[in-house]
Amino acid sequence: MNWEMSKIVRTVTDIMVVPIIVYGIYLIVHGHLTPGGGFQGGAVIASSTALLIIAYGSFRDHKADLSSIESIGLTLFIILALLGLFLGATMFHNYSAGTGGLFGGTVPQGINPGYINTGGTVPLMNIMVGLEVAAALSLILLMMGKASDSVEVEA
Amino acid sequence: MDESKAFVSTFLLALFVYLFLTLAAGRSMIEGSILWSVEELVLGISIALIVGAVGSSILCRSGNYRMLNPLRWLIILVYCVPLFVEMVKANMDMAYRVITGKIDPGIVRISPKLKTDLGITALANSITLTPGTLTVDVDDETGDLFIHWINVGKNPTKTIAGNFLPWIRRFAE
Amino acid sequence: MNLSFEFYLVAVVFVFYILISVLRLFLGPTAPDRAVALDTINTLVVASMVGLGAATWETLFIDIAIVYAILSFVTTLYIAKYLEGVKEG
Amino acid sequence: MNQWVIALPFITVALLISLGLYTILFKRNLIKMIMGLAIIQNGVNLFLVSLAYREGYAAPIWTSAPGEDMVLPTSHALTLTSIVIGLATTALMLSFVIMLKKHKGSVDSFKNRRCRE
Amino acid sequence: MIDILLKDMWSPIVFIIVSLLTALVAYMFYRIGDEGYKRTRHKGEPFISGNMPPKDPRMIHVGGDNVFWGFTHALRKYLDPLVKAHTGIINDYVYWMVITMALVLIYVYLLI
Amino acid sequence: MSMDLVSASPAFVLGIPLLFAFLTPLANRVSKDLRDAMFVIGLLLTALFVGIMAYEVYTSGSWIYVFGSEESRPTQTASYFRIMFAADGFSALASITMVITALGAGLYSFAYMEGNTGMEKFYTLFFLTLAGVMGMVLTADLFNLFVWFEVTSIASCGLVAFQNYKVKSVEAALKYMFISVLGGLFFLVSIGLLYGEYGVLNFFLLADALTGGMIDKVALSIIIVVFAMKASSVPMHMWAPDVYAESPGSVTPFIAITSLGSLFVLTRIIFTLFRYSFGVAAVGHLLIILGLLSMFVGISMALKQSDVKRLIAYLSVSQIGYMLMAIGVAFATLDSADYSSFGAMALEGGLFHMINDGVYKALLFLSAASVVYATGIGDLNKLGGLAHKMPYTTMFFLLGGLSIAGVPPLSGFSSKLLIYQSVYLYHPILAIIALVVSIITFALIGKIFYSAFLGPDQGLTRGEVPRSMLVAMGILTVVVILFSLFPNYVVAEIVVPAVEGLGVVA
Amino acid sequence: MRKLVAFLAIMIIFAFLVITAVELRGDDGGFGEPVNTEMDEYFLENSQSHNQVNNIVTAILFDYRGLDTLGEATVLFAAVSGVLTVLRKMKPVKRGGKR
Amino acid sequence: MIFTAFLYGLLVVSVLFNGLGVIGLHRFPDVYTRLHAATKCTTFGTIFMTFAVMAYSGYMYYTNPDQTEYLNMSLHTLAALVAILITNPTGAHAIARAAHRVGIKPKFASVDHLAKKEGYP
Amino acid sequence: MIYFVLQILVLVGLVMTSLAVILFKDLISAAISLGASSLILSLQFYLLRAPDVAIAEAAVGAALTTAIFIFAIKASQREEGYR
Repeated sequence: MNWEMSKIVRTVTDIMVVPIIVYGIYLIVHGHLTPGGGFQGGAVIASSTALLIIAYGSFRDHKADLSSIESIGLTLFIILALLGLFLGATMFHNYSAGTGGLFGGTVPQGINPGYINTGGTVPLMNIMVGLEVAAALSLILLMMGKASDSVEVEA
Repeated sequence: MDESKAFVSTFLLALFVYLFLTLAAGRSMIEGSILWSVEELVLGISIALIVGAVGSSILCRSGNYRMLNPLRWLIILVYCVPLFVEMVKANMDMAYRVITGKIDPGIVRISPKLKTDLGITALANSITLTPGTLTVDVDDETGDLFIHWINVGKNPTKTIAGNFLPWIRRFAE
Repeated sequence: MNLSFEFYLVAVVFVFYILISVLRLFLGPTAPDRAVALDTINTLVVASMVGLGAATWETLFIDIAIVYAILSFVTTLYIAKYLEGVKEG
Repeated sequence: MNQWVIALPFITVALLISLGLYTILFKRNLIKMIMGLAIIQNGVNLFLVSLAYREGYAAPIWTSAPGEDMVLPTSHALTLTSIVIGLATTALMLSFVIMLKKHKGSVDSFKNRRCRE
Repeated sequence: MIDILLKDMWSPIVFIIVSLLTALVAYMFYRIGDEGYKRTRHKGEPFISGNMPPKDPRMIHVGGDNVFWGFTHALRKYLDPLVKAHTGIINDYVYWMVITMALVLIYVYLLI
Repeated sequence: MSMDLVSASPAFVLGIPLLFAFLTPLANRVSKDLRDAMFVIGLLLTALFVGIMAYEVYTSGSWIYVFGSEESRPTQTASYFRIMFAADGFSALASITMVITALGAGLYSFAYMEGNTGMEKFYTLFFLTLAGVMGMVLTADLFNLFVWFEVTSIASCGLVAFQNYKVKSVEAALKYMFISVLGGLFFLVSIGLLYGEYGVLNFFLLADALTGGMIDKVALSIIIVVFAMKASSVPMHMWAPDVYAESPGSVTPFIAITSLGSLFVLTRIIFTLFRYSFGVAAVGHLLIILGLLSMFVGISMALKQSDVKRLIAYLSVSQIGYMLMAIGVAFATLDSADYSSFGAMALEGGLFHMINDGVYKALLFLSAASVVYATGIGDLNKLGGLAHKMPYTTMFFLLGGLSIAGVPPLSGFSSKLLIYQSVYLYHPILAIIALVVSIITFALIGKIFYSAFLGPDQGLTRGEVPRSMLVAMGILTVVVILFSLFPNYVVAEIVVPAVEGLGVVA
Repeated sequence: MRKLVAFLAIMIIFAFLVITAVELRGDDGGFGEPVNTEMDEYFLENSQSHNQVNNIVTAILFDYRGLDTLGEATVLFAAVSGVLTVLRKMKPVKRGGKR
Repeated sequence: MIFTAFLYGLLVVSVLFNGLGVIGLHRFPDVYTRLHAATKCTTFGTIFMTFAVMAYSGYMYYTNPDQTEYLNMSLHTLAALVAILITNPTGAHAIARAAHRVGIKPKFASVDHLAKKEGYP
Repeated sequence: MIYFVLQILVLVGLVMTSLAVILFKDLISAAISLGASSLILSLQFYLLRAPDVAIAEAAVGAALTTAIFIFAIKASQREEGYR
């Protein structure tokens, strides 16, 4: 599928990509308040890649960069998890909830409107997983899109 | 110069979308109001910076910075009114055709003579939403639109696009 | 003012419409027809989601409708682009 | 009898799983078989979410929730995991199929039997 | 000594010692054999059904399928259907799994 | 700052391979040497933490590691709602098996995979498979088990299809993937059933809650079938020969170890979850039937093979049968006095056979891979006379082969002896069948040895395989010899704690 | 014959699934009325005090069952590695013989 | 009371137009005309649905201004509306173009300028 | 009660679309049906009060799965026939 779609589709794609990315990031960083989180937001961001691939046919090959982003996201995720272990508790312990640092606020019990500065490690992990998922799904789409174009190869 | 323009426009769009989505949610800056909290604003600005860096080459691919003028956005908002009126008419017409089944379709060519991609797109989408017409294809060089018209009449360019063209020229050209 | 029941009723009607559109999915002689049916289902699903969100007073559910409205577009484009490249009898 | 009506979502799950199994066993096209797997995945996801449902309760999110009664959250988390796993497996299997096709092969499972006996 | 025996039955140390002793005894028997024995012309050459051995030593080797040919040939009535069941088709793999699952479900339902 | 490395070793056993897997693509961008060095370091670190965990288990008893709570060893019921790892004798045994094989296969891969592109993906997938297997055998949570099950399946499928220029590899990977995903979905159904009925996912809480009703029966049946399938038990074994024969030679033992891991998991599930609520005899009989079928069909199919790796694959299927039979006998006698007289011995034999099987099968597969590496041929009809040029490989193969055939004094004999004795007391026929299968296994090893290594030199190869491959096989050989020489020690120190870890002390 | 057996097997599995679907949770509940909700109630009550998180599903995903999420991300990572592996450029490596 | 009636009116219009769209989907003879029905009517119906929700939640915010989530809901519904308005016609255009390129001719067409375009299948 | 009716209607739609996946010989139509099936499944998740899952299913099941299926069909063949 290495040809461009019509001008209308391309223009709409250009306009839509930035709001879609922002919406995906919104889903990620509000993951601890509203439905959403790393996976959903990452998938939405990856759908912007899908839009670009489909509208322009060929997309510049960011394979190595995307792979690095994926690795960095996962590495930071597991390091965040292991930090709980090194800080005296166990792996995946939420050590920064309610301590007042980054995302370290406290929430009132029960129903509340939701404050962004809460959650401890949970929003951070959300962001890392979001990075990973967005990069991974984009990579899958890129690879499969490229593979669907090429002709048969002899072994 | 162009790069900074592109960055600024992308930044503004991203910030606008983010602030729009988080308006009236969570703790507010002033107790009881609908505004954002300080953390939210900081987060929004940093996100907009990132998105501006990543997405500026996509949003401003055409190199058209006319939309940075706020007046044009106002015109778009005003344009919604005639569009809505046209849509009401269109749907009355559509209801009539669905119920009676009287159709006389055909594909016609119109030449709106618009220059920018945004204008062509806006026109095409408006046409698709309104009286018995549907954009099938677009000529990439001349910007001519091919319209599937459910009840073919005379002078297609004027009949189909006549109401929209002045508005679109105003905000997109 | 509580219009929950009315919104529910409207949603039921929309879901009923979806079922009718699924019929077109079955019947549609060509693949573009089926794509049209899918498009219709998309729009109807968004509409019923918005209605249900209002019915239960959960703002969160509107977010899903937004995701839907965006992503159904991607699906439609993929199908359309595939069909563009294929000749049909 | 009442129990049969109430258990309708679960019965739908059983139906979906059977439909998927039917597709896998009786269709020869590999892509169609993977679609059968996707149907089974849908059924299993529906099953997991149905387990969590409580009549008249709200979504398990405290942000502006209508009340304190919430449906069970655990199986939502399980289902999320399962959905992503489903996507990953589907993508990998489809790329295997693409590779098989590229080796001047076919996507018919009866033709792809070079390893046997 | 009991401790190093596997369930009072088996000890590799003892086994190795015993086998070494046996080898020693065999060697002693070998030593008292006839010293004056000589190899004749055909001793040590392969015997293939009375045919003359081929000139090229590579041809002497017996390939994999021929090693237990008689055994597998005698068992062919049992082996051939078994081999035929291994079709290499994915549908069949799933088929066997589903059938096993159905049988196990019935078995567990009936017997427990 | 009270980091308790020993308590946290189960987390590290899982975390180290994962961390290195994630770092490998980054290291590849820096330099190739760093990537290779990280591969070795990661394997050695994993082995180190497995050692720490096993040492702690054997010296001061087992414990449970809770993820995410304040304290690592649980003191309250609420901790059981979180995911936990069981660090007991059983998981120590299993992870020791895994890590030995991983070390052997990993070191072997260096020279064997030379010349392939995209090696960082190979290392990544290798680490991921290792992490998945470790998670599978360590976890004490049903859904977590499912997740690591999928990780193992997907990563090992990637490994199988690594040589994507071979169409057979891709095909085998697709088959393996397809059937594992289907099995995983059925497993998920049974998890859903148990969760829906009892509301918990932890093994220990679930074991207390189970009542033995209809739901439990269906869930148990599905779990048994799925894990027997992954362990390549007949009649769901058909993927195994394809995958073992077509995967890159250096990782074949590692892929075989994933099916052994499934067997470990099956053992743990039936012994901890289902032992209190079921007619255990019937389930034991089911396992015995599966085991007998595996032994017999596996060895029969092996008779007809002419490809060396495929033949060994069928041998491994028949070996799985031994373990299934031993576990089945142990489980069948669990409710009666027979357990203390011979059931425990059957369980010990089965577990001992598992660790033996992992090691000597790895040795066999690696030496078969050496043959393929040196000659480029896997067909037994064309091979011959390799012993002249490859003396070490011949020796390694002979050692592994005699061990798998159960020839005294090698390790395979010790474990098989335990199985024969106990199974004979349960029913003599079973022992006789096992003996017959063992004899045919010996004959088949003789067939490979004769047709590939003996005979006049055919000039198929120039010389021995590279030294690093020999070192890798040498490590495994040393382990086999150690297990052969000190079986009593191994049984007393490793296998008996494992039996205790299953919670079935007689 | 083969098709008949397969069909029968599917029907048996379907029957067992339906029976379990109806039997699930016995007479106390069914669809929409779960029993034995101790674990979930614990999560519902404590996620705010433990993690300061409003969205309980996220709290479960990243704290109570964080290892599952790590595994899930790992699955995706493995799948991407697999896709990259399978779809990379094919370059056969010759083995063996008289090199 | 009047406001409730207004909301009822919006809902009825929405149901009506969506129904028309679905009926048109079955009644029209070919892809293009079906697209007319499906896109226009359902978009229009959905617009009215979102209007109803926006009016409803806006009214609730108006009556109790301290409950900001009502306003939030209204805004998010507006976002959904904008997304629908941008994507739906574009999707319809893509499908129509694909159908024409595939070679599906419009039934009963009196004119077809596109068919004469050069270099077109 | 009306909620239950809603769920039943959605479930019927789900089964219908899944059946369509099986019945179509044209793979692209089957992929479209699978997309519709995911869509309706997501609506059911929505009704079961699982917004997180609904978003994930919408993003993953409806958009990305369909996309990769279409890529695979493009790379292989469109008809289900035995080739």
